[in-house]
Amino acid sequence: MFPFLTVLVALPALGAALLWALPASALTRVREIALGITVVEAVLFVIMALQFDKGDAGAFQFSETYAWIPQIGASWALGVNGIGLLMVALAVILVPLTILAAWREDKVPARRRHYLALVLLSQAFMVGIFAARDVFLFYVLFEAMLIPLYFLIGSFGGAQRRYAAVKFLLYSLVGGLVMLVGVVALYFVGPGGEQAFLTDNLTGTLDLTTAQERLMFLAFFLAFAIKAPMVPVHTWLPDVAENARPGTTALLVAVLDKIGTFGMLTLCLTLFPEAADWASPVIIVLAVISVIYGALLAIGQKDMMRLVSFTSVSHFGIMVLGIFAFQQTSVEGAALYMFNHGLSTGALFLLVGFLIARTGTADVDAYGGLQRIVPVFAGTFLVVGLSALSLPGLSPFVSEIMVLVGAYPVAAWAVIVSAVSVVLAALYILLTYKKVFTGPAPEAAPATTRDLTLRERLVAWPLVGLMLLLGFAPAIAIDYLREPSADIVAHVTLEEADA
Amino acid sequence: MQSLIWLAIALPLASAAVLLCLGRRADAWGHWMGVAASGGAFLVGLGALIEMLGKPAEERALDTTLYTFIPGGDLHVDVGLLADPLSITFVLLITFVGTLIHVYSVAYMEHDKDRRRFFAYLNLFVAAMLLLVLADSYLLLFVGWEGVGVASYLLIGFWNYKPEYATAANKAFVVNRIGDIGLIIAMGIMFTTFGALDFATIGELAGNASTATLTAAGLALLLAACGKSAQFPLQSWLGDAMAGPTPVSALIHAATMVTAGVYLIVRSAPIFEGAPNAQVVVAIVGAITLTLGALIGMAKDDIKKALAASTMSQIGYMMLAAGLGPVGYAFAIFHLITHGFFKAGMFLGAGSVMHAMNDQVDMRRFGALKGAMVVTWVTFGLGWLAILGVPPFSGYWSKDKIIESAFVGEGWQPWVFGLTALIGAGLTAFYMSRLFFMTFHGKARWTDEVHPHESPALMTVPMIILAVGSAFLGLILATGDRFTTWLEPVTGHVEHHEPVLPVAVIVALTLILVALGAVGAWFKYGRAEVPQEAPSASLATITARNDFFQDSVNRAVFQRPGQHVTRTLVYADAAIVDGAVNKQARGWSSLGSASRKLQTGQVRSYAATMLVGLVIVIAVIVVGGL
Amino acid sequence: MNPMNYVILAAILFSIGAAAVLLRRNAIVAFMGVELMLNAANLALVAFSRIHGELDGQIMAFFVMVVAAAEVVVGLAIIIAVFRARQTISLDEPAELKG
Amino acid sequence: MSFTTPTIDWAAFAPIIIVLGAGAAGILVEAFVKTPATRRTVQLALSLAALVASLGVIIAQWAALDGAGTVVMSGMATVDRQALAWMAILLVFGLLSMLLFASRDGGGAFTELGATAPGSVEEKLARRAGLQLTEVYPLALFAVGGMMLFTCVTDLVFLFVALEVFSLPLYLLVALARRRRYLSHEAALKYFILGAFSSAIYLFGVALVYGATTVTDVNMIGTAIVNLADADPLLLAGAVMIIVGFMFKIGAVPFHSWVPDAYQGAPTAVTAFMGAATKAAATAALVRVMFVAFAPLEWELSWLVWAVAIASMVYGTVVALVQTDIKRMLAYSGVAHAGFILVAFAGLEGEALTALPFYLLAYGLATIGAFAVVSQVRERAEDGGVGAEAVRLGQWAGLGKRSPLLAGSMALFLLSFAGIPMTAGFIGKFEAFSAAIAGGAWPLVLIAVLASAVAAFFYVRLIVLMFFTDAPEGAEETIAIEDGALTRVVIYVTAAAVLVLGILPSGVLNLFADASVLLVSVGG
Repeated sequence: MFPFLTVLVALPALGAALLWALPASALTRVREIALGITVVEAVLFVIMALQFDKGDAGAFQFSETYAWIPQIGASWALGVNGIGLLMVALAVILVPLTILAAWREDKVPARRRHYLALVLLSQAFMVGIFAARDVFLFYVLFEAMLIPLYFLIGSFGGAQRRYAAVKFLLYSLVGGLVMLVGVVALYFVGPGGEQAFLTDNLTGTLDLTTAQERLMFLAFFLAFAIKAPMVPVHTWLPDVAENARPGTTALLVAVLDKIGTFGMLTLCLTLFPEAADWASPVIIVLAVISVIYGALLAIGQKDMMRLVSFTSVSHFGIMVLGIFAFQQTSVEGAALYMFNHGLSTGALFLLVGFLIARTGTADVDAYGGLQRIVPVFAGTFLVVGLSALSLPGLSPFVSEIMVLVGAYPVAAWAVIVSAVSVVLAALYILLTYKKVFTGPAPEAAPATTRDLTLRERLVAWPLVGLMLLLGFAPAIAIDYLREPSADIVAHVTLEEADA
Repeated sequence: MQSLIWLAIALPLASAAVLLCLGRRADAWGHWMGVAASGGAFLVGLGALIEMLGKPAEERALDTTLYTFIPGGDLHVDVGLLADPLSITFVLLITFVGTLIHVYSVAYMEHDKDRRRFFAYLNLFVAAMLLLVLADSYLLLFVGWEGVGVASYLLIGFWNYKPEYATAANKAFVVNRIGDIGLIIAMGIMFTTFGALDFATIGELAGNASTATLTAAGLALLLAACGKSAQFPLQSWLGDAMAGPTPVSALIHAATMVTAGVYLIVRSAPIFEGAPNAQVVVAIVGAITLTLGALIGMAKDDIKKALAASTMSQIGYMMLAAGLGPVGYAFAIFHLITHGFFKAGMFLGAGSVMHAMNDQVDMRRFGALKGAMVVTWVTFGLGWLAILGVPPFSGYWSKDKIIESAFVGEGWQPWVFGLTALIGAGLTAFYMSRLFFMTFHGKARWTDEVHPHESPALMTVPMIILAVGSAFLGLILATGDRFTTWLEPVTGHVEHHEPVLPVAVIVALTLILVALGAVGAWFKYGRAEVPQEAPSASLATITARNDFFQDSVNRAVFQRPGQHVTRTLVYADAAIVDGAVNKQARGWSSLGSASRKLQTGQVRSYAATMLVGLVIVIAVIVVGGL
Repeated sequence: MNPMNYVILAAILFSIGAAAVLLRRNAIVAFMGVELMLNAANLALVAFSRIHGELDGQIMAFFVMVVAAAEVVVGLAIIIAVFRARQTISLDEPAELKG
Repeated sequence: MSFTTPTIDWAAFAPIIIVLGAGAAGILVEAFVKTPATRRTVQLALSLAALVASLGVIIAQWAALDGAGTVVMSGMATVDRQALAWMAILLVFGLLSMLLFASRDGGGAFTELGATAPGSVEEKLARRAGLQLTEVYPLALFAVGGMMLFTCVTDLVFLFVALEVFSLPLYLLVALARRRRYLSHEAALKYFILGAFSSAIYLFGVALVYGATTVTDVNMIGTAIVNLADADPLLLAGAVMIIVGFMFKIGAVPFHSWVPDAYQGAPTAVTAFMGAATKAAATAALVRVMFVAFAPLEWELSWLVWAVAIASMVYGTVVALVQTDIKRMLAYSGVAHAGFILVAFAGLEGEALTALPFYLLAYGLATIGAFAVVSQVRERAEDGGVGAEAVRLGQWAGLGKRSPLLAGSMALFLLSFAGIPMTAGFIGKFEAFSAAIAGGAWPLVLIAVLASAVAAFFYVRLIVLMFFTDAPEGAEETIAIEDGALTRVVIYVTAAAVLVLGILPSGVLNLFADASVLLVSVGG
């Protein structure tokens, strides 16, 4: 069979290499080349996705397993189940849009080349991570991905970008390194051998003492909690969001941070179910704190990028709540939320980016009355904003309600407290909309305020379209998630029954 | 047509989508498409009604599954539309009144350059509202529920270049969302208890659930209803919502959306049946709101705000009725229908007046308009008679029944609820008459630049149709208990209960109070001079004028502390959560600066370090090894 | 005499040598301290050789002496180079490399 | 008492003999080839040829060895695959360093005439005469040869000889910097005094162990210790002193003091060689001593390993945080790495035998590469010529723009030091941690990862400077970037190696896995 996943990983990586190798004379076309690569990637993905057997969404498909470093038990093993497929889809969808969004960001072609190459490199890592069927491979990509991101944040962006980049890297590294201890330990507690890290060989076969399992769970969880910014290890995100380029932030929050929840879902729960069960009360408390805390802080922000990043903290809290409620519906909801949040927040960051591109500031107080000047922009922003507050008809709603309703049977109090966030979400989105778009039009409309351009529409509207599609027909996505979620829940509950 | 009822939603939804997507290109004809979409939906509803009337009563309900919405493992939700007498009643109300208001808006919004967008929003609202009432599960209902919320937000803030209008829109949405928490929790409870969210399953299984569970679910639903229907304590948004164009007030904030709470309670009858305590709370909320609304209505000089207060009060009646249980469900809906007609009619009338008076809303600058706008006067007058409950106009048939039902029961409840409803009728008569007389009678207190004139036919025709409905609909539907029988498959058949007072006494008392109220108003506002500026007034009046200081209370209790919390958290996040990490990082650096002093540069000290290290190691290992 | 005493003597010599390195500022003297330490080790080797009743330790001592001689050559070369440059062989003087 | 003349398997020693022989031949070249330029060419060719030949012999021996090895000189040395692997690593380091030694960037790394005083008339004359210090080639060859010997010797006294054979040339090399000669002298003096001091400690330890066990052969020591009834303080003290001798060479706290000063003061090419090779050689010897001779003392000595490992990681890391001199920062990073190396010793698991060669190879390559990069960034002298290396951190600001390949390579080396995946350093770290966790030392590993996280900060800081900070005004005038062909070759080769070892380490790991059996080990 055609090695779809390896090609999907290799293509953008080679693309990045190609961009760096381009002669100076070809640099003017660098955007088109980069975009072309991502479009080819997307087409390949679609061809693959069409062959995905929905009826068997719980199983890894398009599996490839090659020996990589057999001495330490690592394989180049890729494969996606329904959840992985959706996550790869997210990466494949958002990267070309980000490239398109950044079309006019750099005046110097050489800088443009670096930016695009780094974006392509990140895409390769993202696809690889979501498709990894080997814990070691997952870890390697998980950590290696920090590097392009680090350069993306540190080289392109606002005044404090260096601080933000270092902060991002160090936070992630602390988590990643602690996880490394867990990964290493996995080799010794697991079956060992040349395929010691293959998830198939690890899932359900680990025979750990309680203490071992808990420690390893915590090692993995810490890394994922930092990535999926959970309070109190979230503070890197607002700084990054404020200082990185909106496109970078969009990729980071919309796709990359999902690795945190993805890891919790596919590694923490399946490898260490008993420990997950043991830790779940505390994690649910943390999740609920994230939900409310993030929302309250979002309300208190003046910088729109920071604001959106705090909303993400809140939303990630809901995902984590769904994951650690261990209910079929809540887990499905969380998995779906990972995808939907990517669409919604990605679009929101990119739109704020378009605003910044016009006026150079993300400060809400610098704006006002834009609806009359740029009605299409305002409308698009409003729809995307409403998706962020989980309005029915737009996809995040379905996932949020699935988490809240699904988690209710086991964590009623958590759901009730989290439900307060629907009010807070209304506040932070609508207050922002009000400040930026309503009110009297500014006296002299700045020359830079032009309505959404064709290019910008091409960026924002596909996302809006997807949100609407999945808002009205979420079954399209849920069909991919049901079986994997059921498998995951079965793991945890089986262990519970054993205990 | 019953199985094609989805068309009723699809038509306005498609129209809204087209209008929004095409933008200015649809400016020329967009409004008419909006009207057509709404009208089409009405025809679909009418067809369904005719089809249903042809069937025996117990076979009238039809649940059509369109497609699977959430095909989860545990939670399965379909996009299913339930066309039963209750929902079709709503469909007809929404589409009929809605279409009239669409037509009215064509003229009313003629000079607004964003008229097309306005129609898109109106269509969006109609679609969402129809989804709300046709949904066969709480989840799908919630979709419509939020949909009308957002349509309401968009329409209230239609002129959001005025900051206070934008604020009003936000307020409406946010307060509604507080109610939504209730619906989410209710769904959580239902999913936990019944494993499903559709009405059929829940109706079937509700009997098995514990009272405590049902009470919790009922109270959560009530919270939702309070938000949407502007019931105490979530009533504060409705008055501000009058910022929207008047047709919006007529359609959304009088006739349809605000009644969704009542619909929710009635639809959740199986839950409330097992939760008598929750029912009582519903009734209490209704009673409080109806009084509160009436009191506020008496003090408002803004014609739209007075009408809004009246709406609140009338919905209080409906809530009260819904809280009485099966005995009141049908009357709650009945009143909802008649109220939809007469209140929409009066709002359109108010719009017509504003149209004539250069968008002024202060009734103290109105007066004597009956001469200038006869049609408006007459149609408004019919609505006025209807809301007063003067026989044989519509309101009489519905409201009187509610008052009667309120007197049914045992213990303190019939007396409290009954008397509240009774006195409310008197108050209603007073404030509505005050409104009517201040606007149309007495002396003209117009500002200089206004030249009142009758509105164009596009506006008056809908008003006339609604006025006809206000006059006769009640009579038609009440004759032979047609309406209650029609609803029986949903609300259940109830044996007639005797009120604690004889019916004749109740009717008589009601009429007397209404007459007193109206006459009192005539003397104070019809015959007597009305000052152009609001006179300084008693504390009670000021309290009512200020909506019982609800905004101040909200500000003091929620907004200010909330802002403080937010500000504190923003600070704490930077100083403590982030600060701890930064301090820790600085700690490492200081540790480094301190440690590097050990590297003195003196080779002899290096040797000493080595030797000391060696000696310690040997000491520990040798001594430890012995 | 108990050959173990030689070992003790060796230990004492070793300590004296180490003390010289730690306490003497003059590079040559410090270096002599190092040589003393090496010779202490030699003494210990020889003493143990005697205790064990074999020759290995004594042969080792010869190896060490050769190596120590080589070390002296290198050491003095460096010390002389430093002296040429700075006109001093104080160990404390060059202390620019620190921290 | 009768002597049996030991039979010496010369063939087994061939790689070492080639290198040391070439060193001796180099001395003759010094004597007979008069023109400095020719001499340099001849020396370089001779050195490279010797190293390559030696490497070739090792490959041949490796292929010929069949799991077993050769015991040479009645057990005084053992040429097994473990030793061959280390030798190969050292030869690679030697080859790369030799290219750096030969590089003429900024006038070359070495002074014209070591005997002249800095700033003296003689120095100027020597410079004008175009003299070149070509003795460095034989010196380096002796050092490499001594180190190779160090990895295969299994007799403690012979080890001492090997130790001195490679240390003495290094002391001299450190003193021979072309620029900043005062610092170079100071570094050499300190390195020498402390080196000699630690040699003496080591030797006294040998004497004590000999006293306690009657033998100096590592294998026999192991057996003897097993047979000893209870812990002999003489033996313990001796063992500690021996290990301390090696820890000194590795640069572990508190025996690390020479590292920052020597690294900073030495000519950068020598620092590169020293940083990579000394650590590797000392680790190789420590492996043999720990795994064979003192394995029975594992329990007693584990305390030492843990304490020193933690101290090295923490101290090296926190002090590196506040360094402003790049060479010194890398030196402290080396101290921290000494700690990571010791982590692999925890538990004395067999995994360490694969992990350590890989770790040292990864570390050494990155070290040589990093110092090679350092040698390319120069201050401009007042006369406009190229001056000393620009080692203050601030001077590297904006390097990424001026020379992306150079800065990119440096970033790669730094990331490898930090143990970021896809670099050799990560696999090395992974292997080292694996060995420790196999030995149950996960708390030690946890401390190690936390130290790595803190350490990442200073590596990253340099990357921030190079890539995210704009060069200050006039940097072009004050900072010159050299483009020496030989150095660039070294940089790119090491960078590529770091990447390849990070992404496809399988082949090399296989080699080291084959090498992970010690021919001579306790009980077998």
